[in-house]
Amino acid sequence: MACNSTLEAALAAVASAAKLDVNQSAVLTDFVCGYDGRIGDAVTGTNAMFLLFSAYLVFAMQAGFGMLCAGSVRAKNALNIMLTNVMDAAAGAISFFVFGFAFAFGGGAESNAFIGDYNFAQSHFSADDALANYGMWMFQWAFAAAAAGITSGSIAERTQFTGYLAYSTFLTGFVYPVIAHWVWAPSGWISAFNTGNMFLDVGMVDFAGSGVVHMTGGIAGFMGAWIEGPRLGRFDAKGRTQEMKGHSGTLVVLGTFLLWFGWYGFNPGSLTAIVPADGVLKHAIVARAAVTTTLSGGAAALTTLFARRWMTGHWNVTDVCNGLLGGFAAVTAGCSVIEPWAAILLGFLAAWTLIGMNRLAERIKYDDPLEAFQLHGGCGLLGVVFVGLLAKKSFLMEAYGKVEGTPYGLFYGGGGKLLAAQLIGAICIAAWTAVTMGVLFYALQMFGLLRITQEEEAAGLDLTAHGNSSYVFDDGKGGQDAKLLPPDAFQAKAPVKQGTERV
Amino acid sequence: MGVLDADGECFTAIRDELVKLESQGVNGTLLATHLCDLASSLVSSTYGLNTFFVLISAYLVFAMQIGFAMLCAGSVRAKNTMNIMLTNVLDAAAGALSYYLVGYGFAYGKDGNKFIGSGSFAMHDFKSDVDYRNWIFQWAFAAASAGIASGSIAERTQFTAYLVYSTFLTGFVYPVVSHWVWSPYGWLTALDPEKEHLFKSGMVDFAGSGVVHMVGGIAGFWGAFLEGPRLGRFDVRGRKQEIKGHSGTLIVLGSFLLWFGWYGFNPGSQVAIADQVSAIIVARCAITTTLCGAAAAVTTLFAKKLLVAHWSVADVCNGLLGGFAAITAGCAFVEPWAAVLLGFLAAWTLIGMNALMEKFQYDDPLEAFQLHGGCGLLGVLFVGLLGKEDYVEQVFSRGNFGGLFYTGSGRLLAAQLVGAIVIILWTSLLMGICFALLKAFNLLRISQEDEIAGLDLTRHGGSNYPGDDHHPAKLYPPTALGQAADSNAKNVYSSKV
Amino acid sequence: MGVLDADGECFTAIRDELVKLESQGVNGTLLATHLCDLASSLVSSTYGLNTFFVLISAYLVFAMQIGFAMLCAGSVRAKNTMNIMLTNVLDAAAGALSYYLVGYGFAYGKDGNKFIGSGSFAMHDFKSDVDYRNWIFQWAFAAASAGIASGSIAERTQFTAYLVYSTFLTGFVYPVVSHWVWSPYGWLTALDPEKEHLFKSGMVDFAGSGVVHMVGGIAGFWGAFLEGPRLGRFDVRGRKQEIKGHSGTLIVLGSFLLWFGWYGFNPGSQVAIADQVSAIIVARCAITTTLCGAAAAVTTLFAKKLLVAHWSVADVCNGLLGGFAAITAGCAFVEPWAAVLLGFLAAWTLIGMNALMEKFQYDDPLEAFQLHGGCGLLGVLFVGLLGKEDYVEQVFSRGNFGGLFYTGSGRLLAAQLVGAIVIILWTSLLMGICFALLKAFNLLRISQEDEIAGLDLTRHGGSNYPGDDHHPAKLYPPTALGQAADSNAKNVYSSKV
Repeated sequence: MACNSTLEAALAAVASAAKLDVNQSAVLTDFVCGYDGRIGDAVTGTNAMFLLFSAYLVFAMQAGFGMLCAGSVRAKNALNIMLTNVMDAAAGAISFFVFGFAFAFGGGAESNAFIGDYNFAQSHFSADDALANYGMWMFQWAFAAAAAGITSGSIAERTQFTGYLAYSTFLTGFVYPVIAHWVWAPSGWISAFNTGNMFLDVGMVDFAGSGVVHMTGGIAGFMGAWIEGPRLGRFDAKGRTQEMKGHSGTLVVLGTFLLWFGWYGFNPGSLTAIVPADGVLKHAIVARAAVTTTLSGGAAALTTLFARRWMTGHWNVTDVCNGLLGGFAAVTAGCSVIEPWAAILLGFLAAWTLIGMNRLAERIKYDDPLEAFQLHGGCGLLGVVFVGLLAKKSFLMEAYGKVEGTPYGLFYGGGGKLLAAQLIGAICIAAWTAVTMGVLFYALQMFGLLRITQEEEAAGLDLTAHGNSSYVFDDGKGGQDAKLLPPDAFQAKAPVKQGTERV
Repeated sequence: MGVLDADGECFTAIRDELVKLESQGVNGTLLATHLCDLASSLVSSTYGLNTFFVLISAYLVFAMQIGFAMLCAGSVRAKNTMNIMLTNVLDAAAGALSYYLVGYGFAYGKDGNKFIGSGSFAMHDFKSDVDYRNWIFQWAFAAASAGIASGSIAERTQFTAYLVYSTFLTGFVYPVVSHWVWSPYGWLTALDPEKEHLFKSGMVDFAGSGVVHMVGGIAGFWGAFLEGPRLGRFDVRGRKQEIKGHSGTLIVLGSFLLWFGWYGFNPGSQVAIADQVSAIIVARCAITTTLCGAAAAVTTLFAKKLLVAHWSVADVCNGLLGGFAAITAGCAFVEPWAAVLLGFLAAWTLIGMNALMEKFQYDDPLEAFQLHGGCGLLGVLFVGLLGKEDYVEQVFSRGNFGGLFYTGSGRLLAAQLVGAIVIILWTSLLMGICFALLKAFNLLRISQEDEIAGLDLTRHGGSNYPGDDHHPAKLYPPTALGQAADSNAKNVYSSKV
Repeated sequence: MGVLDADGECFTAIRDELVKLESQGVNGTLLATHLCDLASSLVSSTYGLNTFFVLISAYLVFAMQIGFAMLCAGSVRAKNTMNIMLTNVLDAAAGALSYYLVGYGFAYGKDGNKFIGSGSFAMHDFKSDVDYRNWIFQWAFAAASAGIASGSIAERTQFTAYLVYSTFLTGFVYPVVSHWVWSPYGWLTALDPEKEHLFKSGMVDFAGSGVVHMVGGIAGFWGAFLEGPRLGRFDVRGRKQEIKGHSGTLIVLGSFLLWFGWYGFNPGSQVAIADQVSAIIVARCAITTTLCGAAAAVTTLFAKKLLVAHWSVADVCNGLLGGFAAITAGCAFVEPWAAVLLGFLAAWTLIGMNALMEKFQYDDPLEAFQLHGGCGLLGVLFVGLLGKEDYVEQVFSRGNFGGLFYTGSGRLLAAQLVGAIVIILWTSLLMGICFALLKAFNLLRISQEDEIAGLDLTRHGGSNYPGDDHHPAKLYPPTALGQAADSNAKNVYSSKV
């Protein structure tokens, strides 16, 4: 499409045919050739805006995690967990800036198959390189923060803040970026974008990160929660589960809704561009990803609603919220490559996966205040595998630029190669995360940096580690002030009559 | 757009001309290819931009569900919060499924008639991106409509009843109304310059004061009317008793989120921004929406100060939302000063409706009928009076109709009136029957015992705000944690209880 | 854009040439039409994209009002929450009306002089979407400025005083400052490559560390200073007493929403994205904003751990916001590493300012003056030191000025200093007088009785969080509900109290 010398010659010939003089001929050439740049500008602007606003939406998920976590824990630990959510984004930004992004995407196609090694601290920023520009950093940072946010839910209410800082930095700075490199970088060993050396002819298809983000976060959380053990009182002396309710259903719903809102950046945004450079109508894929995301979440919510009603006799809003999120975590891998009806099926399966995982966790006395491992780990795995079964060929070709002959979903007759790639990818993600994070959590445990003392746990982290309570009540009749002033301070004036005085 | 629409044709037409120059040494094919490549990349950029706009607008409209949930939660008593928030989650979640299966087909299916659409059920014939993006956008609207109704019947309705009416509303009642007004095939619509319109005008409802707000509000009215007021809302002598919501903070949070989402609802309803005319319309919608809501809020502030001597934040929030509900029909068609005027009127409409409904002992915890029904109706009629002819022409690409005060002709006003009346009748009939049937089968209202105990306890398995009574001290013998821990824990807890 | 701007001319010029081809049997008019269609579609599409960007950014800036409301509500005691949230609603709502009537005219009216704008009052001469979209964007900024100030004077100010100063601030004080710096006609501005600039440089304040944050912070300072600290904030010996906000959850929610909205505030201030340079600037603003806030939050976390031995979430949130307030001036001009450095400095600035203000027994419930005033000033000066010459040229299309450490010239620093000083003087003078007058007429501070009882009870008609004491059992005789109901109700309630 570029305006080259052949084209300019053609224009000059037109000019001479029309008997134009030199100046007029130049006007014509400039006019036509000028389009290249101007249309390029419009395309660049649209794509830049799409990427950035998707990043902002993904960031909004931090607000959602913050509220969901706060509502799901007891009031005495609310400040603690919200601080971890703030730091997932803030401390995560620093560590992802300095090395995380370089480990994940540095070096583009030149880096090795296991880890990136270039562009630390954005030292080799390039506006033209799709993998080294600022917009891409914003988008990937928001993802890294989400992974850390998942983990902090699993270990809530009983973890030292120092322990949190250590694992969070390690996860966002190293463990997660390496996985992102494998699956999403052009040189990653299992990446579907690795055109030079395609694993099983197809690579692992994890569009927005059911495996890369959700399984990583969930499994990291599992290792932490497993090593430190359940909260005091979660299982009684005979091993029966005791309900430990979060302190506010309102915050759970608020957080869930904000996550839903943000997921529209997470899934559709993962196309990272909405105007094609290669003629494929990307905007169609983006819109379809939004549709499948919505339907999977909706189906999971509804399934959970009736399943829990049937099992417990209640219409339970927090379970519905968790089911909804399970549906989202599942559809994240395949949102661009499955059909809408398959998304509904996936949502249905995700709801039952979560219910089953919760049963299992109870059986093995695993305590996860946010159900983060069950939800993100379990439904995330389901989503990764599901792509191997029901990825549609034409969608795969659109979204990933695959050519004719690519393996696709088993049930569509695309052979087992994609399913195999998905399974191998899932196993490697699980193994890598379990080993690295397991070692870290175990080391923290050894050095007495992981779990708080029983006294602290009973009193609540907010009081012991944060010197405060999230909720300071006053009685509306003076409260703190009255105590500080001499009792006769107000005697000169008439006593207050509540509500009678209006100004 | 002309040539830009038809990429293939562009190529043929241009090439045919340029090839004639080949004898002069012009490489006509190359030139034509280049020019048509440019055209097609511009087209795809435009497509991408419009899709992006529609999607972001849909996300903002979805954010209104967060707003509804928080507003509703704050406006009811603590004992019923889980119930109402669950309905808000399901408005979006279950609404997605019913809108997927049937709703979208009834509304925009291409094989329908003037009255109802058909086809596109379960997306079976979805092809282009336009279908997908439209679905997302319209689904968010359907959810909003159901969200409005759930406010009216809060605190006293069985959950089964909610499931039934909500599915019926998003799956059938609302889609049919949106087919009339927003599908180019509908009998009320002002779209499609080629066809005959009602009174040579058609009903003009840009973002749904009638289609969404009136439908939701009136559906809520029938539910609330048929089940009667909450226990204790009117005392034995029929005097109103204040039943306050449990959290002003949540009311403000919800109102702000609704305000935020309304920028998707109103400006987004242009569903295109990649051309100058659309861009102007979108920006104007944003302005009129802001000014109308603002004027309504300020009017309510001072009106309530005069009437009840308080600066009341919950009333200001409702006034604000009343302004938004009113401007929704005309945001693209009225001038900024008219938006301010409309906001002023909307505030008084809401105050008047509230006073009236109190007379009738009608109880609506969220004032949803008064707000969305009353101010929505005001907004629909207002366009008939002050819809500017030029602006109407910008949107519909056909001129010669507009508000009474600009054109001197009452055709648009008449169409608005007919539309409003038909919407009222249709919604009343269907939702009235639906709620009456529920009532007849005893599925509508909860028992008095349940109402006093609160829905959260009786239907949802516990309180929304459990106290901290799960602390380990109860599960272990006092000595288990050591003396220090124990006394520590006791201090903390005793100060909290 | 050249030919593209003038569609009609494009057509004439190109057609005249191409029509000459008709002699060769070629349809030159068709060719010309095609080219000019392309040109106008492209212009349209670019317009649309920029409008979209500005509008969405404005919505995000508006979302900061939600953030302010939640942050303020969480930072005050429960008894004053309705009051402060009402001020936040009105910052946006009443602010819209005053900005519509006069504010925008003073700031960007085209008939003004170097000191103040004129024209465009009540949008009377608005024509294009550019006017509309600018208005929405600038209104959201004006509301933010007023929102900052309302934090400083929380918990002890009469509502009338709030209405007066807020209207004055958004209607006059803030618009004049924004005219100086952001209108191409202003005397301090660095815009418009054609004109003479202060010190051949002009003040560089990309998104308003000075224009918005310092103005809001300093306005708040005068209010808080003149009315004095809250009762009980300093004891009889002048030692500070902690007065804790009632909800850490709301503080975190508010901070997150502000962070979210800041992505409209800073990157959005480029007000264009439809060209490659703008796209780069916008993305750079997003990353510097993120890194500066993050560095400030991390610094505060460890600093507070050292100083007070707690991991304090409210302090981390404030530190975060301090970082954002600081980077606002320079987000487009500093490198990412410099943003990290600035965040570090901002955290210490805030800590220092807080210590200093405690010495002076200055009480600011939201730390608004320390945060927005102090860190805002830091940010303005920082650009004078570390604004990169290339980046400045990208934004202003004129080179040869930049930060001291890059260029070795202090011209920009001098302009920043002069700008900061003038902003301080102007705001202090006008807002000082405004608050002093309010105080003189006894309209500023509430009475001690009211302060102890809380504003919600005395001015806003009740508590923000009413308990569930409105239950119907009180209104009916015990037998009215039947025996079963009664006993049920009793059980439920007794377990709740």
